[in-house]
Amino acid sequence: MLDIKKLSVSYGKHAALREVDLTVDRGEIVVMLGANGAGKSSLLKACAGLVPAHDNTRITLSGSELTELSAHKIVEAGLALVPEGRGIFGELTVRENLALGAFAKRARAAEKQNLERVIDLFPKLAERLDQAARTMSGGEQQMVAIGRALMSNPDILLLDEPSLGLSPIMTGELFKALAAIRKTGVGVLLVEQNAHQSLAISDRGYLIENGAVTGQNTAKALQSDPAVQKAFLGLGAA
Amino acid sequence: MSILKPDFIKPVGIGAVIFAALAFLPSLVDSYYMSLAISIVSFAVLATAWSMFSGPTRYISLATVVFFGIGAYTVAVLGEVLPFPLVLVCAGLAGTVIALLVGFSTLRLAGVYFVIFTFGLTELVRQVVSWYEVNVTREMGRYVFLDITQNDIYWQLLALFAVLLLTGFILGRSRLGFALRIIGEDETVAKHCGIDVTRVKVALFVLSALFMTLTGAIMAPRWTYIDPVIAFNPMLSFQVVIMALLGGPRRLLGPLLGVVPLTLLFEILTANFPNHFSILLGCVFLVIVYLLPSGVVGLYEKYSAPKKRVLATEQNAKPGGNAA
Amino acid sequence: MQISAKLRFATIAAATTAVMSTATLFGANAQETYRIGYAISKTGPGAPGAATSTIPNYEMWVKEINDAGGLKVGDKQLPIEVVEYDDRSSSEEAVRAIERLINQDKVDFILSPWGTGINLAVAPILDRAGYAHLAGTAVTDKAPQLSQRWKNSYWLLGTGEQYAVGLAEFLKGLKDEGKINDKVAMIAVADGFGIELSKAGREALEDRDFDLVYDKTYPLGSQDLATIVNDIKSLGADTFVAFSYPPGTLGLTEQSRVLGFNPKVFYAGVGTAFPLYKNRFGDNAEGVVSLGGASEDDPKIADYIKRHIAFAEREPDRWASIVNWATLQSLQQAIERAGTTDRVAINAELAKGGFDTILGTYKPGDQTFWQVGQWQDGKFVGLAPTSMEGAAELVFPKPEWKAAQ
Amino acid sequence: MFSYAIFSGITLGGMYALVAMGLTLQYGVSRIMNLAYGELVIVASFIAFVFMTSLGVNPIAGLLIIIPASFALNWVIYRILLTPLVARAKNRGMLEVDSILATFGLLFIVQGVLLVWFGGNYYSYDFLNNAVDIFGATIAANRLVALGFAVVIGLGFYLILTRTRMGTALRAVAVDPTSARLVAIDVNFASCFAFTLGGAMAAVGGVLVSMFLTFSTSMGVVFTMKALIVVIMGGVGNMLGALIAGLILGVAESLVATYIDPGLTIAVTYVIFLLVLLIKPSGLFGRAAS
Amino acid sequence: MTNEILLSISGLQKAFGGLIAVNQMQFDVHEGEILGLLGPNGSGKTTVMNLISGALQANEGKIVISGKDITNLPAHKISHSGIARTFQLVRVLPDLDCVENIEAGLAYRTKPLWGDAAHAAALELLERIGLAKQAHTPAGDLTYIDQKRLELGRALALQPKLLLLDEWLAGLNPSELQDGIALVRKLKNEGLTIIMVEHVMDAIRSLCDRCVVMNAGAKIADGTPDEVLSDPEVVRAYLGDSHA
Repeated sequence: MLDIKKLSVSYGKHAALREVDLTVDRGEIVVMLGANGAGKSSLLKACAGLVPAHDNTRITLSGSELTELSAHKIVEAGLALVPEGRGIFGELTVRENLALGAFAKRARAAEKQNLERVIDLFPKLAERLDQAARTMSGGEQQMVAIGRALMSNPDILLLDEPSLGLSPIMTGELFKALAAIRKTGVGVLLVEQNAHQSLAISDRGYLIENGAVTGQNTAKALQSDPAVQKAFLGLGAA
Repeated sequence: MSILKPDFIKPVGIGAVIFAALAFLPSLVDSYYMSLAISIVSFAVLATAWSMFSGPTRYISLATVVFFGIGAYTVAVLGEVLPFPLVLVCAGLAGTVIALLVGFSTLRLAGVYFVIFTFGLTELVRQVVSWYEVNVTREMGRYVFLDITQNDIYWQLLALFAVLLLTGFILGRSRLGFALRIIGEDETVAKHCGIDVTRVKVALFVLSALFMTLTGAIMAPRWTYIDPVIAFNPMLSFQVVIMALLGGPRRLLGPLLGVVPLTLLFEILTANFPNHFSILLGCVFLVIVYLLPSGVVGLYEKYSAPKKRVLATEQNAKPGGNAA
Repeated sequence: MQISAKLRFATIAAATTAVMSTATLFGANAQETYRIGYAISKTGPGAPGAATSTIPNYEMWVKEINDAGGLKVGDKQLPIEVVEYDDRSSSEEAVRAIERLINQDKVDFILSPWGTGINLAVAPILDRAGYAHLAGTAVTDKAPQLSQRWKNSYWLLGTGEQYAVGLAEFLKGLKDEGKINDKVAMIAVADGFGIELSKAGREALEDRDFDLVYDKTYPLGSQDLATIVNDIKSLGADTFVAFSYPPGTLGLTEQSRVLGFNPKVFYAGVGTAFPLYKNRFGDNAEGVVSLGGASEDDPKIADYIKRHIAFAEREPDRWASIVNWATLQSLQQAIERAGTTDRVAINAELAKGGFDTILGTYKPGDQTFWQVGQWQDGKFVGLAPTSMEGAAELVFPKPEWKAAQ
Repeated sequence: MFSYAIFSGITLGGMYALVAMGLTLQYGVSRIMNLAYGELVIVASFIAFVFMTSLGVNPIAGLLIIIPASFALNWVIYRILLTPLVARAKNRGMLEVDSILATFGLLFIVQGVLLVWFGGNYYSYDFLNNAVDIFGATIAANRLVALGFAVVIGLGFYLILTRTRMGTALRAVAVDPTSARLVAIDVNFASCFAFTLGGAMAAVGGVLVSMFLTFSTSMGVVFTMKALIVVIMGGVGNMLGALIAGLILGVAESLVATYIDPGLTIAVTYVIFLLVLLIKPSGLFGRAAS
Repeated sequence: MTNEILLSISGLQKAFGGLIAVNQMQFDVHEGEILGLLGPNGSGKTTVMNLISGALQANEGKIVISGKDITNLPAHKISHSGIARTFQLVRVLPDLDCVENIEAGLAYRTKPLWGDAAHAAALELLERIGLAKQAHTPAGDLTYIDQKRLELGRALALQPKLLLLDEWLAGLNPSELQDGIALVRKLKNEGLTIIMVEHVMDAIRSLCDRCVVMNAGAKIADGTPDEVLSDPEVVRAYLGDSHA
């Protein structure tokens, strides 16, 4: 469904991504693993139209071209990003944040159902709807961010380190929610430091080093790959 | 201090020769060119002094005329009471005291809040001075009859500029100046290197204000009549900022590169298009903003740099995200 | 329409200046014209005042002379060429512009800038270069000393004290006649002019046993004076005195009308004698007292007003404009009498006086002008000094405000 | 006396708020620190003057033409003058500095054009100047109209911004433009729209204040400064904040004029403003510095 | 290793708005040891580092170094009492060259160096951290790892008693990591006391004498690396259920 071909991104002279190929299918969770500064966030941002990609890059979603679109049109095309640091509107209430999620025309008709779905997924938000988003705890803010992305009725959901700042329990809940989202047919592309838990719920994974894909496999295979264990699951040996 | 080294003596020597040569200007040109020279030198002092503080710290201050005006007004009040050198000392003291007050109370404001604050300060000082004069001294609009000629003013300004450049030059090689550069690069790092950031900033703010005050004091006898509207004309602050930004506030001689062309440009426009000065000035200004990437765009990058670091701080301070 | 005419004139003026400055560049200067220069506040806070009282007079004067074939100096008659600058209401700009006129443009004569501060700033320079300085828009208590200090300078709008004393004396007359009570409410703009006048006014009124029931200032730039009027309204003063600038003058008048504050003597100014005031308030201007005045019965003045309207498409103000015009007439006659552009000779003629102007036989510096005037039937007539020729009778008490529109 | 001071303060404050609300939109949402704002206010004042004196159209009716015209003018200004700056700005800080410099140039151009057309003189006209008695105070009708507009616009926009989808989107752009793009908001369009709307509000303010203030070509900066103070005091981008900050300043001025000294009215404005900045730099109703 | 206590933290509390980031933290650091500060993302490790270095002000609690109370002193005073740090996201002075970056650390410490002396000392220090060749390169042009080195060099220039390393080894590739570990060990052998926040388990195991583990702002374990990494609570909170 999401098909990335030869994605390259540079900041000035510094090349953040070099010719990365990557795909995510309907109802699939794909995780990207890699060290700090490997280029994972740049990949997500490029897909969402927040940073420009090189000319020969092709990004398509269900066959339709995303490459040259501006960020707001990409959302209309069905791709939603939960950025690193969440990017919620702290001054606005939870309800307003979620309502803005449905700003895309594609989502307006189904706004009510989507809201119910998000509340089902994160029941805690129900009691906080009229609270300013910034006054909530990190975990709850993360819920708002994911909920807002889901409100746009996306075909594919991109998440940048969603477990950052979450307690392990919260992280567990989050990953359960992602599994539930997958069931609705949404494709999920995940950047995570928490390799263990993310691989546990993922279908496939990519390894990214210094801006290039250095390996990809099913999540199961990666979990038992000694090289991956050494690089990302250092504890596995314990 | 490496005062006797060639890399100190040479630039200072060259500077001394240039300034000595400039001191003979009055015998070469007529008094129109002298008044133009006074304009250039006074803006050179103001823009350089402004840059001394605002260049490294990236604080855009519109308070220039507060200090300039305090200087001018001190002369208006004391000009006929005390000998002129003593008046200059008093002006310097007044400027220093106000700068200390302002510095300690406002340097925690950042960005546009600092800009607007300094602008508001101009208005406030003007109003307070007016009110004081009206209600306490009942003397509004003061006359300054001093036997100070245009050439005297020029020489004084020239000397002040020389002292300012020398101060800036020494500062650039001093620990204080180095501290200011570090603060400009990254205030957090500066603190963790053991720099008392507040004191350094206030010290530089005061130093810069002192030169502005003295400029005002030296210029004042030129106008015979001084009231708060004349002394605290906010346009001056804007002009200084624009000249300094155009020239480059992060090098000692940078502001001069903005002062000379802009003063001459203002002069040409004023002289040739008295009825369309505003329109042309505005157009020239827009052209500078849009088409001078080396002059202005480079500056934006410098001025935008601290913002990125603010973000970095926020990330550093996770969780909470309230670090800025 | 008014605006298009203004536009046309400005464009022509700009084109002329541009052509002239190019001309100077190429040194085409074989004395085919007399060069007259001035620097004036075309922009900035001084612009409205200059545009009202000074600029139209200068332009009209030049045009009339050139239409008549030029300025007569000795046996030569040459057109006047104007070099004009904008001092942007800044003393420093004015100083430089005057230096430019003297040293670069080498003009034959210089007309004075607008406003007290700027006239004072350029006075030493004009004095040093020997130019006559006829300051028609400067009100300063130091006027006598200044004329002493700079021999060829004339401070023609008098001192604040003259106006204040003139007013106090006039009011005393009314009080003595039992027409008004001894209560006066006074407000002044916190600027040089307002403070000088209110200071002198305070003394003069108290000397004449008036009771100042209100004596405050308002800051320059403040336009909302409703609270002040409301305060004063309840104090029972028969006389209201505002030493204000035009925006304040208009604001105070309007608020007084809205609040129904109608003292027997309503004095406000500067600005009351401006055409703006009459246009703005129409019949409600009737009976308002201010500084300045003009004997419109005097054919010379009536003719001047008519020409001014024809030229500038609006009336002149009835205070500084008239003085300005008289100084221009004096200057012209002094030049013609001297028969040379030599400044020493012209200055000597100016010092002699005896020029035939709209203010009668005139000697600059002799301060013959109206201190108190009043709107009567759409004319701003002079009231005091009562000894002056053509002094009108006060309309008393001030008529009731009429409802707007 | 007290009720009069309060009421005349409220009308004065309403005027401040009226003039400031457009700027708070422009600065809050579009991040354009528009130094030419006051000049555009004055332009509208002059147009109202021409309407009234030359065409005999009353200013309120004139709004029907002036609002769409100013909308178009500001749209053009944004598209031609500011879009290149928005495009090249790498972050909001850069755009702020850029827009300060560019609109400073614009200020001179607008002022220069006004000067050529209208000269430096004072202008004033007479409209709706009859006295109205209200709550024991006598106020000119035109001031009440201006106050009414301020309240209607302030509350109206408050409701639009908080209750409608488009309004919420504008606030989202103000809070975080990058995230706004992630929820399908066309940030460029929203910024342009907010700027234009702000410009139209400046025009409304200009028309209304021209009914009771004397104005001249060089007075724009006075409005810009007053508006900036109100905007920053009320919290950038906060319409209700601007309304309340404006009213506070107006009432404070009026009380000081009545009970202390009219000579301190402008000083007190700045004292209040500077105190607010020092105590709560983000303004009375602003969010924490971000 | 001596047993003298260099740094003592007790009852440390820090809240951001309603969120309590650090909750009643207390631990001691002995002279000459390397203390690992571990915990899941967002557990408050960096906040503790910021509180010690004075980048943030504590709401409650006490921080004492060498018997001197430094709680809530401004950062520059804390640096004068012998604490230097690196930052989670590397912070060099990008427009200054390497020598100047080091001089920044030399010029304002308790015994400041300036002029020629500072220049010589800076070159010496650059030699020590392996950046001698880049002495006059602007710091912004250095590679990521070299910037990390430079930042460490600047911290060392302050001649600290206690060095705070906040994920200094993060983002290094395996061979760089070995270099980095060797460098830190060398510093320890020279007698420096170090607190390091780190996720790289290899480094923790080979360098740390002792580890303090945090979760949700509070301390949940304190002991040798082996002890804490086998503590069931640590495993549950930090390492995740799959390790239980």
